[in-house]
Amino acid sequence: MNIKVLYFAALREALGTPGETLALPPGCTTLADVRALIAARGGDWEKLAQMKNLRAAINQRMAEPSSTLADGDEVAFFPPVTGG
Amino acid sequence: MNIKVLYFAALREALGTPGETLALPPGCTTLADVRALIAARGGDWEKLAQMKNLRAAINQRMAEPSSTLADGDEVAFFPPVTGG
Amino acid sequence: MSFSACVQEADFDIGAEIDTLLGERGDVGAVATFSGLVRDMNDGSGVHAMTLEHYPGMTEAALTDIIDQARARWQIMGARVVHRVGQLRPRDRIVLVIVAGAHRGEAFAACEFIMDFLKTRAPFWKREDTPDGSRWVDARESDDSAAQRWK
Amino acid sequence: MSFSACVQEADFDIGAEIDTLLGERGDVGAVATFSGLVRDMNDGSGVHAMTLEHYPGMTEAALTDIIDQARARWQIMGARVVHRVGQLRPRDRIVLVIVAGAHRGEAFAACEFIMDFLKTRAPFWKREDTPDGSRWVDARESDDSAAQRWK
Repeated sequence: MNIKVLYFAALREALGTPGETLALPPGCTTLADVRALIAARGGDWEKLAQMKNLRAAINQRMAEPSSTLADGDEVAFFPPVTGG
Repeated sequence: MNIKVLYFAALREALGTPGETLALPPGCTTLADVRALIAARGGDWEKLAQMKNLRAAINQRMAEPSSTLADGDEVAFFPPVTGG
Repeated sequence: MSFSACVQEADFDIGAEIDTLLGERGDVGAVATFSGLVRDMNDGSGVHAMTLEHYPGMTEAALTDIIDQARARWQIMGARVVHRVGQLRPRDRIVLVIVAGAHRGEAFAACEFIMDFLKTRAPFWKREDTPDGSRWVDARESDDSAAQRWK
Repeated sequence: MSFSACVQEADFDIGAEIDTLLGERGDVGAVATFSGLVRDMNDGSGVHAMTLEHYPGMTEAALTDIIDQARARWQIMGARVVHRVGQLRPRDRIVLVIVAGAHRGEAFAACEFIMDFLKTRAPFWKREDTPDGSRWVDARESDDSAAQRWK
């Protein structure tokens, strides 16, 4: 199962990339799983585990850690929003 | 003691006058007294006694029935306001 | 920035009023506005025109007093009230309230407060011309309760 | 009248946006607006410029969803949200919310609701350039509590 992952704002800057395509291993089915998978790379990627207020979206809608993923989904991780 | 009395909106139309100068008899010292004095003329003037929601101002500030008057005061009677 | 109120026959330009109020101030983060318009229907009758009467002198004093009460309650940086009088037609603007502040909570609250008090304390009266003739608009009880909740 | 949201780099004209929203409708009695501006100071540091980043696609969907929630809660006739992105300077306008309805209570409430939810749900992020360098603006807890009170 492949998904697209996007990073925004301070997280994008810290990771040095706006996003990537990710092949999910078997058993990696929720947003929380993907977050742990990426953070496990170590280094700056650990920010995904460390950020207390990390927000996430699936297919451009706000999602919860327990939300499940499907092939081709667009996942985004970002800090709390500060518009307006 | 002389005061100026003004009428506005539906009350002005009903009375057929925008106002008058009034010489107050001894003992007529409050807004309630003036209201009763004018209503006692009978006819359309009784509207001042009949109007449940009559509002009043002394010297262009909202006033209560018990507010007392001084020589030269400007008193106004009017229906509830409907601007905005 | 200033706090001011104006009663006038002429129409007003909302964008221009905001720009004039803000001037060169750089610390304003929030601007709340309210504008009231003449509706073509009221209580089921078509409205052709409306005449707004007021109490010259008291009107300006009442509006200034309402703005002062808002300033005493909330941290706001500037406010502007414009209220039209004379004959107006459906879709015409009647009233404008602008409040500027650092943050939105204060600006919203003060703007709504000023409108609620204007509706119950400022000496304006509306007369509507309908196909059935002319009639003075009755005060709405909901306006009294709107003003009461700020006590 | 319509319900719409727009994300753009260009500035907006509040008066023109209101006129476009209202069109020829004659039953609108109340128009509430909010505009947010770039302040020259934030958390004690001077701000020289600000860059607004967003999540294209999700932003428009989020704004539309917030407007839909407001429509489900209040009797409103039209709404317009405009949010700028890209580089902005102090005193520049950032965001505009307009809500039109028959009466002011609904217009005020829906306008404030849309702003509160925009602040916590729409994917925009501010980066400020100050004399001490560039920094991403932290989310304010007061924005979370402002959104919470509508639950």
